[in-house]
Amino acid sequence: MNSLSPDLRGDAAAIEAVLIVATEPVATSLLAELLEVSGERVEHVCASLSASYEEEERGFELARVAGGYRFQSHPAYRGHVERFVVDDAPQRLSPAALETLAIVAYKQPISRAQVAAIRGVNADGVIRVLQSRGYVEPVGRDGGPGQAVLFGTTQLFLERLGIDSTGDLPPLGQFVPDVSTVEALEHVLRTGPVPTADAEE
Amino acid sequence: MNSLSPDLRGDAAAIEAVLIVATEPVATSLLAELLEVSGERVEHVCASLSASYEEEERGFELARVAGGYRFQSHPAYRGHVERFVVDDAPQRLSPAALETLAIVAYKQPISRAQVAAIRGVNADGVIRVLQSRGYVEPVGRDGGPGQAVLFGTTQLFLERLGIDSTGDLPPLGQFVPDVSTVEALEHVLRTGPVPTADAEE
Amino acid sequence: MAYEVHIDVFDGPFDLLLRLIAAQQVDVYEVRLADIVDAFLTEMRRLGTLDLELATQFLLVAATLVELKCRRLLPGSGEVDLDDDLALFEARDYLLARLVECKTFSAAASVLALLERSAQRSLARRAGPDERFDRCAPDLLAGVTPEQLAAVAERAFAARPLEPSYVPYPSGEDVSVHATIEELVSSLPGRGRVSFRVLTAGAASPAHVVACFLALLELYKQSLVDLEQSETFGELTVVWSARGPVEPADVVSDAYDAAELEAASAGMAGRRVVPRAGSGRATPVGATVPQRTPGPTDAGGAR
Repeated sequence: MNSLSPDLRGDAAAIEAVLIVATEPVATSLLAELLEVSGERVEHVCASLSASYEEEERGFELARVAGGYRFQSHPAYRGHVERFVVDDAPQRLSPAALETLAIVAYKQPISRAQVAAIRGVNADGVIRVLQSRGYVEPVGRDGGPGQAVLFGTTQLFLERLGIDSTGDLPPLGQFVPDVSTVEALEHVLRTGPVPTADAEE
Repeated sequence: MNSLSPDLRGDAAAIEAVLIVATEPVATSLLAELLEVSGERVEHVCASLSASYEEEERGFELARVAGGYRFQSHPAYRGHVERFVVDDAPQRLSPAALETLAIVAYKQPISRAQVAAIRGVNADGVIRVLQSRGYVEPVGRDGGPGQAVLFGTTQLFLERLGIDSTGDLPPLGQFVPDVSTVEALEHVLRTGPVPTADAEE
Repeated sequence: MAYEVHIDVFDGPFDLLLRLIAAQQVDVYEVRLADIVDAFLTEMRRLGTLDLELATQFLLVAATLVELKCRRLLPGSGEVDLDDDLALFEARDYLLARLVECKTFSAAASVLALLERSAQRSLARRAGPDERFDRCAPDLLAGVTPEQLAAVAERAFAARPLEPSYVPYPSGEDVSVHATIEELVSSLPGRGRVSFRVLTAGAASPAHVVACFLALLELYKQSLVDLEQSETFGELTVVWSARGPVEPADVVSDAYDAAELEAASAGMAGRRVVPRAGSGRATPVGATVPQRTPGPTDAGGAR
């Protein structure tokens, strides 16, 4: 890190590591906590880092948005990025993605594991796509031991579907089991029948 | 971009811009198309860029994975990243799953029956798990009467292992037990346990 | 280190017992396997740790003993003779090859685990384009109506169809007799005389050969093929003998559940041996009934 003063390098690299994996802007306070330094220090390091990227004519920049920091592409390479986004993006949602979106829309807030239990297959990749498209977002955490992230649909989702709220979604015609019922069902399917009073007859 | 030679800087920055918005490894060919340069040029620029990050002790690195390039956090900052990302760690694979994955990786395309023949036990369940995790997928059908489904490893498998292609796996020959081990096994099978050196003397 | 057994008829290393039995110096009839297994388990529990090497050796010898004893106990099987002894040695060669292969892949698996672990020290960037590029990303929901989404949701929430019950071959391969019958019905006519060996030359596994054989028996039963075999274990010749064209569905629906056939031909339940529910058809010797889901097809099926 040539253009950065040596006393900043360690903290700067740690911030780079965190921001490269972050999908949302990371608040100064959270960075401070992770690095065990003060908020002022974080701001100082980030400002220096940002200036060094600019000076080194990098293709990315360290931007301060919404009270936090994030990596984003440099405006100078907007053309490349636009072409990439247009070329590379699948033109329609895959059936798996649409199914997952429907599940999230009707069952929100819902965790990845609960979506997987309903779909019968792992849904992590699909949820990531939906999240990167801005159709679903984390809306909270489960109270349970794992504190699983719970997902819900976004404003963009409502706009694209042309409705005002998820309450405007058509009601489902049939009885829809709640998530725990589906999980119990899934468990039974995997491990064999659970003896119940009914089954005894 | 101090540590990069000036003739590479423009292309390097464009690659940085594209990769910073990518959600999965971007193929060399796609980068070449976006930059309107040759694939060799892309590989050359990426290799130089990757080396410069390493030299500059950045918190991120440019990795070549699954036939493309991606940004990822530097292993040195694993602690910070782990504290930051709480729930994203995919589940570890069981020994049985890993062994099956190894068989598929080295012997692909391969049918369930052929995997079972090597492992000595039914492999259907394990293959189903690997398939639902997205590490193996059907790649064709056997020509024989039963037309068995043949499996191969996926792009995600390469990403998960952080390798460019299955050709990067160490050659299988290096895992074959050495002659003395085989002889010892044979001895045990035919006549009972091998007499130890002490017992001989 | 060998495990020693102490039973009425023998006192010494376990594998020696096997060799004495093979040499007919101890009658396998007199050996109570349950006692041996109990004693071994007690010993294992006493040791507190599992010695994998010892346990594996024990399993190998015990399994061989079980096999010998089965042969001795089953009516019609003679004394353990030299052929069996040779077969035992062949089995061991096979076992050796398998052990070597197993060791190879478990070593390879540990390298995969290492790669996985080292790859996990880095985390990939997954952020995607920021909001400045929202307008270039095509609207993936274009044309999707709330009603369509509701329909997809209903399908997703609907109970998944239960898997049909099935009995896999011991090899673990699911092979469809239906599919094989269909294939034979379409390929045999006009082919003249063809040997079973030729028919199964491309078979992927022994299970496929068995499926082909079962399929031929079914066709034979329905007088669609003639089978000729001039001597025991001799070449088996197959001739298509049906008059007029035959539809695969006509053949299969008699022996197997038609719904299963549909599923199989749609590629959904392909490569499974599905005994017709309630047919009382015996499961193949040695086949195991796996843990499976309860379903309507179970009503009168396997017990």
